Parts: sequence; structure tokens; C-alpha cells
Amino acid sequence: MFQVRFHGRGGQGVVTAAEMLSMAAFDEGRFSQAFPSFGSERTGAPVVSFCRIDDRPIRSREPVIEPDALVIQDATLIHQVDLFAGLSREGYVLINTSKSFDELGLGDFLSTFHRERLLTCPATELALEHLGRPLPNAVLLGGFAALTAQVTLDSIAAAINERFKGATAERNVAAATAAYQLVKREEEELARASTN
Amino acid sequence: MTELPFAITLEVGSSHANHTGSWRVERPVYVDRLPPCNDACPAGENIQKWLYDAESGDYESAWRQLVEDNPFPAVMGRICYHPCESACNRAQVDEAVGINAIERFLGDLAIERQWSLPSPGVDTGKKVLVVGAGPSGLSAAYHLRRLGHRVHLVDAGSQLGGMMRYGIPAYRLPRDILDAEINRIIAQGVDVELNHTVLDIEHERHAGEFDAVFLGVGAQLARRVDIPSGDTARILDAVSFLHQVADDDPPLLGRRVAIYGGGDTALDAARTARRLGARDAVIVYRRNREQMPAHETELEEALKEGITIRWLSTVNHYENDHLVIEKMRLNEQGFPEPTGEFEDLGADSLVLALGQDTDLSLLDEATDITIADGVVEVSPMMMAASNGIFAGGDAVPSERTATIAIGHAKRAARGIDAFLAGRDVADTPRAQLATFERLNTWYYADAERAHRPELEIARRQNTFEEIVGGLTEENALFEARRCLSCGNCFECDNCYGVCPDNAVIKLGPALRYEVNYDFCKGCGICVSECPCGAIDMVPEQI
Amino acid sequence: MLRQIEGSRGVAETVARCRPEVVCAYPISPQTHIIEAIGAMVKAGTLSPCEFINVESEFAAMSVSIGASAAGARAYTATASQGLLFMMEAVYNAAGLGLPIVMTLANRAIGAPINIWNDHSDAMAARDTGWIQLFAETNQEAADLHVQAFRLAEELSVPVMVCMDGFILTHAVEGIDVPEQDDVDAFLPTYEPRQVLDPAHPISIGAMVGPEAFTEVRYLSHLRQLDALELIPALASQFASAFGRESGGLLHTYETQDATTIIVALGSVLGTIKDVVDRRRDAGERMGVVGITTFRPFPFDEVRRALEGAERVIVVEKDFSIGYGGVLSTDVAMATHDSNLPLHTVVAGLGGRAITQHSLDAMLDDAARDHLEPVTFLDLDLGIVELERARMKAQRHSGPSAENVLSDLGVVASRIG
Amino acid sequence: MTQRPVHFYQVGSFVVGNRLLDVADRTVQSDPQRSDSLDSGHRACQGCGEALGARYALDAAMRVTNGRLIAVNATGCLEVFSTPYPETSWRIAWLHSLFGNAPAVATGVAAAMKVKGKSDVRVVAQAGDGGTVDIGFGCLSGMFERNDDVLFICYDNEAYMNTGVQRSGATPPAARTATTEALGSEPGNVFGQGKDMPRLAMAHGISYVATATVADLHDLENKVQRAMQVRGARYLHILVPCPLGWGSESCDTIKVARLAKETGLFPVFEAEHGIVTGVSAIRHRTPVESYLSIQRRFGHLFGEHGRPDIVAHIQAMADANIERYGLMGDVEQFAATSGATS
Repeated sequence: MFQVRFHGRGGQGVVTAAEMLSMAAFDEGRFSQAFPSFGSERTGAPVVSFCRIDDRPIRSREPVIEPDALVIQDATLIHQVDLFAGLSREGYVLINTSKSFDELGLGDFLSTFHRERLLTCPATELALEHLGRPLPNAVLLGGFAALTAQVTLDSIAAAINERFKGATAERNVAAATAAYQLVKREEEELARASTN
Repeated sequence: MTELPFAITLEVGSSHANHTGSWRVERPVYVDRLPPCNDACPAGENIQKWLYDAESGDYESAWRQLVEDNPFPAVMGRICYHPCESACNRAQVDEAVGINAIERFLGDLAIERQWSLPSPGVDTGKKVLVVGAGPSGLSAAYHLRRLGHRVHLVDAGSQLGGMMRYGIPAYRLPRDILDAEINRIIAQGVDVELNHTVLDIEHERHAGEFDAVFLGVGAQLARRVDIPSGDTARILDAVSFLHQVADDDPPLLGRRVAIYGGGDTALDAARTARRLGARDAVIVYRRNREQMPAHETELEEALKEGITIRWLSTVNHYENDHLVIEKMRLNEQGFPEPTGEFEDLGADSLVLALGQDTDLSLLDEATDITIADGVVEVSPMMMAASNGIFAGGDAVPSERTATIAIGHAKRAARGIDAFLAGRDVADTPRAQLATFERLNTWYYADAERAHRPELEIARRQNTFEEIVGGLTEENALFEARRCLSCGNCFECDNCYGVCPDNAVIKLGPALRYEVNYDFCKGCGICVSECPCGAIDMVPEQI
Repeated sequence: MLRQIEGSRGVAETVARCRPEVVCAYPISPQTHIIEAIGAMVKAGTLSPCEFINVESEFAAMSVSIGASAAGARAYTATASQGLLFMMEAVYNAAGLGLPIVMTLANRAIGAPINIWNDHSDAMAARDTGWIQLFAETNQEAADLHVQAFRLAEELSVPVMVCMDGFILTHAVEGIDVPEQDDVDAFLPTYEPRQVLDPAHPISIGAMVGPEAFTEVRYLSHLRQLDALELIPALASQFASAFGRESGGLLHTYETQDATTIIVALGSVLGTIKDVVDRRRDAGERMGVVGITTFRPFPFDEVRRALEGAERVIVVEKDFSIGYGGVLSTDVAMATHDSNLPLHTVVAGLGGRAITQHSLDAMLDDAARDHLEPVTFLDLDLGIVELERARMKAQRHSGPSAENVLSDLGVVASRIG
Repeated sequence: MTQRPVHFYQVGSFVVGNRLLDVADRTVQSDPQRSDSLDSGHRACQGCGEALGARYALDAAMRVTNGRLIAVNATGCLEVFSTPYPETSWRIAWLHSLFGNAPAVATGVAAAMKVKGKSDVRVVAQAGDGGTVDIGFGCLSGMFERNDDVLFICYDNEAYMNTGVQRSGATPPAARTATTEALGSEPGNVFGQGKDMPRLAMAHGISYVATATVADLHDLENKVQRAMQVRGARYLHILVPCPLGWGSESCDTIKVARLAKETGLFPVFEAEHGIVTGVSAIRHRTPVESYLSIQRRFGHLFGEHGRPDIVAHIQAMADANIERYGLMGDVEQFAATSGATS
């Protein structure tokens, strides 16, 4: 079972992100489950959502406590909320930022994790570029596909198309694809760096 | 539908099992009370009933109901002083119902449509002598014919009608109307003998082998007083004056006429004098207006026509061209007494209207008859002598009006019928009076009285044209519908509608209602909301 | 067809395929997504004929349903928590009049303190209303139960409440196979009311019944619920053969055949519990689960049979009768009263607190060591409690406990789940 | 002599069934075939105005709808005295649910009729003043606002009679009830702002609002008929005196209602879409004393320790109504509005 936890703020589509990821997995014939950390979703309030992906039916309803991956849609939450709680040493982290981990002050903390599984993605910028609105959720899913390989970019695109319609869908797909490529490039750079 | 859920769902009609009548401590009961108009009518008419018929436009039924008691609707519709209207409960709401006007409307309509009176009863073989063809005599004849008795009607005059013809001026009672209603009675098979004065009733009776007698001789003798006067002074009495006018042979009165007296006859004489051309018609009366016996309505008409009145005055003597009047004053007892003050009143003639007396000389030979104050004493059924002599009208003790005379005649006819059959008259008990307090006047629409048109004063100076016109059918109907139907159910459905327990059963047109005592809780709303007070609340025997 | 959709959507589409004729609702979290979806289908004309009525309160929602049902229409509504309490008078009335209304209850805690998150306090408050109460373990079952609920309600003339955990199910996106229209039509005949308001055959419904018949009326309602104990399994098996999956019934057993410890629970938490049980069985513990689907009428015999052979019963319930204990536990104890089977109540998940496998494991470890108290509150923070107790002891005007506890906890928004 | 059309009948048109009117023009209550929607055997007190008002209104509605009618009833006197197991007094399709939900239940019935294509079946909801202005107000307002196809009838007897005459939002000032005793310096009910339900209904802008009393059947039936001729939410407020609660004589029920109107204390009018379109003029203007003094609930205002000041206050309220609604029209008009023309 692969468990993902999304962090963000109300209005950033945190819940939708988890849902779309679950749809993407579903499209690939896998079992998945997405649900929000229930609350009265007010704009700006910290929000968490979860997604589980597995090859057998998912029964457990507990929130994701030991995530295999974290998607952090809003870097400003880093020092407010215990974002990394339960994250395994094998875990993946994708942060929506154009800064580096050191700039975010996470350098030391993350040193114990697999470096190549810790990536950033300027999703809000990409969203502004493609959608004209700062909605990073679908964009980040492209990055997530690239980072974790749990789902393909195609299924992400399919989920986006299921969730959105027309131009919005197209632009989100484009943005997600851009993010996917960006993250892929990042990975290659890291790989190159590590070989040197 | 499958069988219903237990208890929470119920079938319609199930509440009929609950007889709420057991709650009752008082029960409503339908009654018929005596309307004040009926109570007050001297002719004993069932006014409420004939108005009820008239309200629905069924004038013939109304008229037929009317002539059950009075064969002179058209006449009475003109000359009756209608005590019914004085008693009418509606007077306390707005104005009395114009009963008299409707009566006249029906009477005139009957003449116009030539409705005939109910046919005479099966011949009894009995013969009744009726002396006097005035209102009482003619009415008696009518009622006796209806009872199947043969009637021989004699009168000293040359025409039928008595005072209706000779006492009441044409402007109040047109002759064609009078003739029409008289003829209708005669057409019932009344054997008439005119210009015949009965001198000895016993002799007359035996000669004609009459089984009974009705005396309707009226009061034809004018009272006279001795007034000192010059030889050229012109003095005559109202009775003969009006009689002459009725015979189209009016006496010469001059320009200034004085009338002495305070009764209706005095007013008739004065108004007649005006119509004969008198410039001044002055009534001299020894008391004041309050004490005047004449009917108020008549007085007002007279004043309208320019009649003047010298109140509290007596005629002292009559010089050749003027009267000397002595002023009177009322003492503590309200009696007039002389003041010693005198004044003159120019007069070319003096008409005495000081009342009339009855000529009872025909009774001189009759046995066991009591005569007091110049009139014949009679039993409640108008019997004057046990051998079958009955009397009515002005000849017996009572107020002297044609209506009363007609009432006498009806009662006398019933008395005679009983006498001839050798039985007593079962006196039917009168129902309780339908008083105003019992009415719920809310339900009666506001409707002012429809008045009869009147002839304008100018035209009254020189003609004997009838003063008071009749009602149009529309107004007669309107007026009839102002009746409150006091004390008698007129099927307005109020009781049926206002019962909160649906405990009043409607029996259908003319059948009225009955109370379903299984469910009547005795709340009494039907009683309160009955417009005409035709329901009583009576305690239950518990 | 299996689709990855939100639980609320799955329920809404299923209800629509049951062809309700009058749907009215008043919004309350976490029921909103259900009625929003149905409202949209009526507006779009995909659910027709149907009157969708936006009422002014839950009291009106149930009242409109009562009128519609009494007039012969298939009526549906949905609510939660405070909403259920606000309509409670009408909830009793609907059952008393025997009107087969179906209502979804998106289970949620009852305030004060106001709390929008999931537990079973609301359903328990309606325990004695005369409604049949079915609890869904998954969103698939939640959807399927509605099809059975209409059939059940209309056959017995008893209203049915389908309970699904608020947010945990209503807002969870997972694979749901929404029953196909044809299959639903085949399974669910058109509504033939036992009694109906009809001017052609006037009757008076809703008479006042006094002591002379009230007991009988109540007893008859009881008998109808006992009939439901026969009908529900029958419908479940019919449903299974018609739709090819197990849903509904009186209860589900899991690994109970050889179990010495059996956990009894209602609703979505059963999934989490089953995962825990699987792990512990791998570790050699003989442990099983009984998930109760039909809470009212309560299937005493089936529960007794399911628990035969167990040495310990642990009832995990998301509700609590203050000053008394677990509500479900009491019913289970009634079912097993003749055997003196040790029974533990574990109150968990109140007001939306996550029931984690970790906490369940800790609890079951205690049980294994026979350290489990008769009544336990899972993850109870005694420290906080003691602080507040001390505060209250110290000063009369200690302030509102809820707020005090929050401030002791610090930023709540940061809590995960 | 002025020729006037004969438009008055012997007893005006204020009686139930004037024999001089065409049968068609008489009231429903004069009809031997009337539906008797509320039938004999009910357990209402003697002289119950509510029993009367309910039969008047529903029989009229039954005539207009040719019997295609369903009635919903709130809890209260009417419901209790009409349907105590095992007997019902209703002859129509009738449903009782709760005290406060009659408007919503009626909405449900109407919705069912609509969805089943039986829109010819009309729905009436009825309640006492408590079920209307107090506990039922929320549902009523919602029904109005949605403009559901329901005629709501309030039988106003100005207190909670079923439970023993406790004060309601419709209880008039100074009236004594079990919870507003005639004690202290301000005996009886308070002089509050009042809860003018008809005007509250008008404020919803619904198609038809009218008031009536059991004292003028023609007016009441005309209003029921007009109400049934339109669709959507409609409101009819009928004053129904309660001999028990008001301390009036059982035989005076209609008289008391009549006085309520004639004094101006209970304005009888109708309104369409929030605008007053007609009033029943006062026929014989009457001082409030004659209305108050025949009810024991106002007994404390009269006699030795009477309170003329309070009576004056109530008179002022009546005068204000007369002013506000222009209740002093001429009788002709009144008769005309009462169907008095032939």
C-alpha cells in the first residue's frame, strides 16, 4: 500500500488533489481511497488530505499517519505544522516552491532522507503561467507522477480531465505535464550529480 | 384499500356513535308566536302570513289570505288607520312596514285582475237578516255566505256602503273602488233590499222567517247642540253635509266655513269644504291638539291643505256673519273650562261635527236587549239577544272605525254560525306575542320604507281626486320584504347553518326544520341567531 | 459499473435510481453533498418526476416527507446530528403513522460543544423512534442499503434510516458500483401505500389514541420491527443474487469461527478494525469481528449466535451514554446475558477523533494481558482532564471546559486527522 | 317617488339561506347536500366557534373543489375533539401530524399530488392560533415563501384552549388567561406589539390573504371560494370565539364574533399580493365595551374595580383599525360585498 498525505491551505484544492490522485490510480486498475482531514474548510486554514493506493481493497479508514509520500502545496506551512510527522525514511517529499531546501531551512532535517526522493516544484508559478490562477494542486500531481512513479502522467491527465472540463482541463494537463518534465529533469540532474 | 392501521386511522362517519345530545340541559324548540301586527289588527287579519306570500310575489295567495278575514282590502288599504303599523316591530329598527299600502296594492290588483272571492259555502238552509249595508253589514253578509247561510241585506239608503260611501269623502276613497269590492260581495249571492228602513226588528224577523239577525245600523244621527244664532245664520251637520256631497248635491257654504268639533269627521268636513271652494275652512275645537280624537295623519293632511284650527275654543253664539268664540283653558284634571275671553270669527256657515248617535228605535219591541250610552251591549261573540240577534260596528260599544266594524262582523258571523248550529264557539287561544326583544335584527337588511306617492297640495284645492296613490308592484314587493316575520319561521336556514353540531335537520321547502336531539348539545346559538324569534329554549327534564 | 466517486455522490445517484417522488432537505454538514447532487439531478431533469423542496428546517424536511408519504408519494430526505434532533418530533411521528420514508443519516456528533465531525451520538438519539436503523460499513454498502431500505420500508410501512459515517464515508472518494437503473426497478416495485389520503376514499389519519389502545399501537409497531428481522436477511440475499454482491443483512461476521476475542462495532470503523485483526491473527491471536448492520430492530439471536464460542467481547462504539456507558454494549450484553461472557466497552472516535490501528493495537494488547477496563476511552488525554478538574476544583469561575481544553492543546488545526 | 331596484330581501342577505334567493346564490351551509366536512358527534364544547368555522370553511372548499380536497390539521382543540379514537368527525381525507408542522405536511401532500399528476386535488392546512402564529410560524413562513399550493386556515380563538386557556401570540391585550391572570397593576395579557398574522402573511407577498369571522357566512364563503380559485400559498384567518376560554355564553358565539368586527377590533378584509383590496365595512359602529363586557376574560375591566383606562386603550386600538382599514364604508357597499343583490 502506498499512502500519500497532502498539505495545503483551504482554497488550494488540497482535497481535490487527493481525489484526482485516487482517480488516476483507479484508472490504472488499482484500488485507491481519498479523503480529507475533515473540517470546516475555510480559505487559508491549513488543510490536510489523504490518498491510499493498493493492489487489494482498502478497508482502513484511519488518516494517513505514516505517509510514503508528502505533497506540500504551501511551503509557508513548513514551520507551522508538523508536516513530516510519520514520514518514513524511505519517503518521498514534493514541495511547491522555487526555493531550495536550504533556503527553506530544511536542509539538515532532510539530510537523513533519500536526497533523490526530496524534490521541489514551482507549481504555483506554472499554474499562473498556464492557468492564470495560483492553483497548484493538479500541477503538483504531474510532479508527483514523475517523483514516485506510482501513477503515470497519462492517468493523471485522465483524472484531471475527469475532474475538470474544457479549457481548464487542458491547461491543467499542460501545467501538470510541464511539472512532470521539470521534476524529471531535476531527478536527472540529481542522478548526474550523484554519479560525479 | 387494505384494512386500515389500528387506532391511528379511522373511518368516516364513526363519530355518529357519539350521541352528544346527552350533554344538553336545555333544548331548542320551534314555536309560532303572534306577530304584533296581527295582534293589533281589528279585522283580525293574518298580516304576517299574507306579507309572507306577497314577499315571494305570489300576490293572489296573499290577497286570498287577506280576504279570509276582510273582504275590503282596497277600501281598507285606503281608509284604515292601520293600528298594525303602530304595533309593527320594524318601527324600532327604522320605520314600520307599510302594511296598509301593500293591502291597498293587493286590493287594487285583485280588482284589476278581477279575482273573485272564495265561493259561498254549502247551503245550510238558514236565513240571516242583516240590517245596514255599511262595512259591518257587508262583511257580515260575506262571512255568512261563506258559511253557507242565506243573507238578506237591507239598508235605508239608496246605495250600498253606509259610512264608507256617505261618511268618507271620495278623495280618500274613490267610489269605483268601493263599488268594486261591494259588488264582489253581493256577487256571493247576497239578497239586497235598499231604501227600506227597518222599524221593528222582531216584526221584520218573523215576517221574513229569519233564523238570526245581524244589526250593522251604524251611527247616522248627528249630535246637535243649541247654539244661539241669528236667523240668517247657516248651520248644518257634518253627517248630512258629507252625505249630500256624496250624493253630488253639495249645499252652499260660502267663502268662510267654520267647523265645530275635533273628530275625523270634522276634518273630513273641513277638507271637503275647501274642495267645494271655501277660502277659509276653520276648525273650532274646545281642547288642544294632544286631546284631539281625530287621527294624527288626517290632521296633518288637513293642515297641509290649509285648514286652520282654533284650539281651546267653543262657539258661544253665531251672529249673522260671524261666530263669537270663547277661549278655554285646561284645568288640573285636563278638562277645558271657560275663560270669559271672547273673540270673533268670520263665518258664512257653521258645520257641526260633534259626533254621531245610533238610531236604535228598531229595537224598541225587542226583548232582553241591553242598551247603554246609546249603543247595544253585546257578548264577546257580538250577540245582543239570546234569540239570535247580533250586532256590530258603530252600534256597539267600541271605537268607531270601519276596520273595527269589519272585525265585529267576522266575529259575529262565527257567532251566528255557532248559534244556528246550536253550539258554542270554541275560542282559540292566542299565541304568545312576538316581542321585539326576541328578534335578532342584525339579519334584516337596512331598508327604508317605500312611501306612497301623494297628490300635490295645489291640486287638492278644487278636486276630489284621490290624494294618496298606490305603490308600484316593485315598491309593494320591496315593502312587503321589509317584514320581519316576527315570531314565525320563514325558513332562512340560519338554525340549520349555525349549529356547530349539525343537529338541525332541514325538512325542505315549507316544511321548516326539526332538531336532531341525538346530537344537539343545547348551546342555544340557533335561538340567538334566529332572526324572527321562532325558537324557544326550554329546560330538559333531568 | 465501478467508478471512483465520492460516497455522497454514490448514495445520491443510488437514491435517484430508487425514483423518489418527493425529496426535501435542509443543508447540514456532512449531509450536504448528497442533497446537492440530488437537487442537481432534479434540476437537470435526469430525476423525474420528482419534487425537490428546499425547506426552512429539518423539522419541515421531515414534515414535508410525512405529508408526501401519507399522500402516496415515495419520500426521501437526509440529515445529520443537530438536524436529526431538530426534526426529532417529526421523526417519531413518521414512525408512529407508519410512513415508509427513507432518510440518510450522515452520522455526526451532537453539541455542545458544537462539533461537525463524525460519531454515532445522533443515531443513538433516534434509537427508540420506531425507525429501522441500518449502518453502512463502506460507501458501496451505503449505496446498496438505500435500495433495500425503500423496499423494506414500503413492505412493512416503517420508515428506515440509513446511517453512514459523516466525512469518513460521505466525503471519501473510492470505487463504488452504483446500482443500475434496470436492476433497481426490478428489485424495487412502485410504492403501494398501505393507507393513503384520497378524496375518493376519505379517511382520518393521525387520530388521538388514549390509554385504551396506545399500548396495542406501540406493540404492533414492535411486531412490525420484529417482522423486519425476518425480511432484512431475505432482502439482502435477494439483493445479492440480483446485484452480485453482499450488502446489508442483520450483521456481518469476520473471522469469528475460531475467535476467542470478538470485536463488535458499527459502521466504517470496521474496516480499520479488520486490518488490525488480520495482523494480529498473523501474530497468532484468535480474533474476529462482528459488524452490526441492523441496529434497530436489534438482532439479538444473530448476535448471540455470532458471539458463541468467544471468551471476550470488545464493543468499540462511537457513542456514549453519559453517566452510563456504551449504548451498543448494552444491547450486546442483553443478547449475551445468559452466558457470562466478559464484555468490554471501548468508546472511540467521539467528535471525529481518528481511530487509529495503533491505538486499537494498544487497546488489544491490554485486552490480551487482561488489563482492559470494562469501559475504556480510546486515546483519552487524561492530562488535559486532570488540568481541567484541578481548575474547576480551584475556582468556581473556571470558565468553559471546551475552550480551556483547546487552549491546553494549543493549535488544533495542526493535528492530522 | 324614486324608483329603486328591489335589491334588498326581506332579511337582507345576512341569513344563511334566504328562500327569496336562487338556490345557487344561497350559502353552502343552506344546502341540504352540504358535505358536513366536520360531522355530528364531535366533542367540541357547546357553542364552539372553531367547530363552526371549520365546517363553514371546509364545506365551502369542498364545494369549490367538487370534493377533491385533502385537509391537514395541526394539533389542537380541533384535532382533539374531532378525532379521538375510535371516532372521527371528519368526512374528508384528513391528516394530523404534529402541532407545529401543518404547513410543511400540507406542502408534502401538495407536492405528492403534483408529482402524481393529481393537481386537481387541492390541499388545505388548518390550525389554531397557537399552531399558526407561534409554534407553527416557522413552517408557515417557509410554505408562504416557497409559494406552495396550499390554503392555510387559522382558526383564531386567541389562546391555547386545548391545554386550558394559556396565553398565545394571538391573545389580545388585557385578556385573562391561565398564564396571564387578572392580577396586579396591568391585569391580563400585556399590551405588546401584537402579532398581526394576516399582515405577516401579506408581507410574504402571497397571492391571497383574507380575514373573516363565523358571524358573516357569506363573506367567509366568498373568501374561501376566491382563495381556492388561485394557486400558490394562500392564507385565511378566521376569528372563532371560544365560549370556554373567553367566558362568553355558548349561545353568543356568533354575536361575539359579530361584535369583534363591528367594534373594529377585528378588521375583516382581504388582500392580494400584499395589497389590501377590500374591507367589510362596519355596519353599526359599536363601542368596544359591548364586545368586552360579555366576555369574562375581560371581566376585570368592568364593575366596581373596573379599568376604564384600559378599556379606553382598547377602544383606541379599535379606532386605529377603523382608520387604518377604512372600515366605515356605507352599508349598501357592505350589503353588496355580502352578496345581497338579487
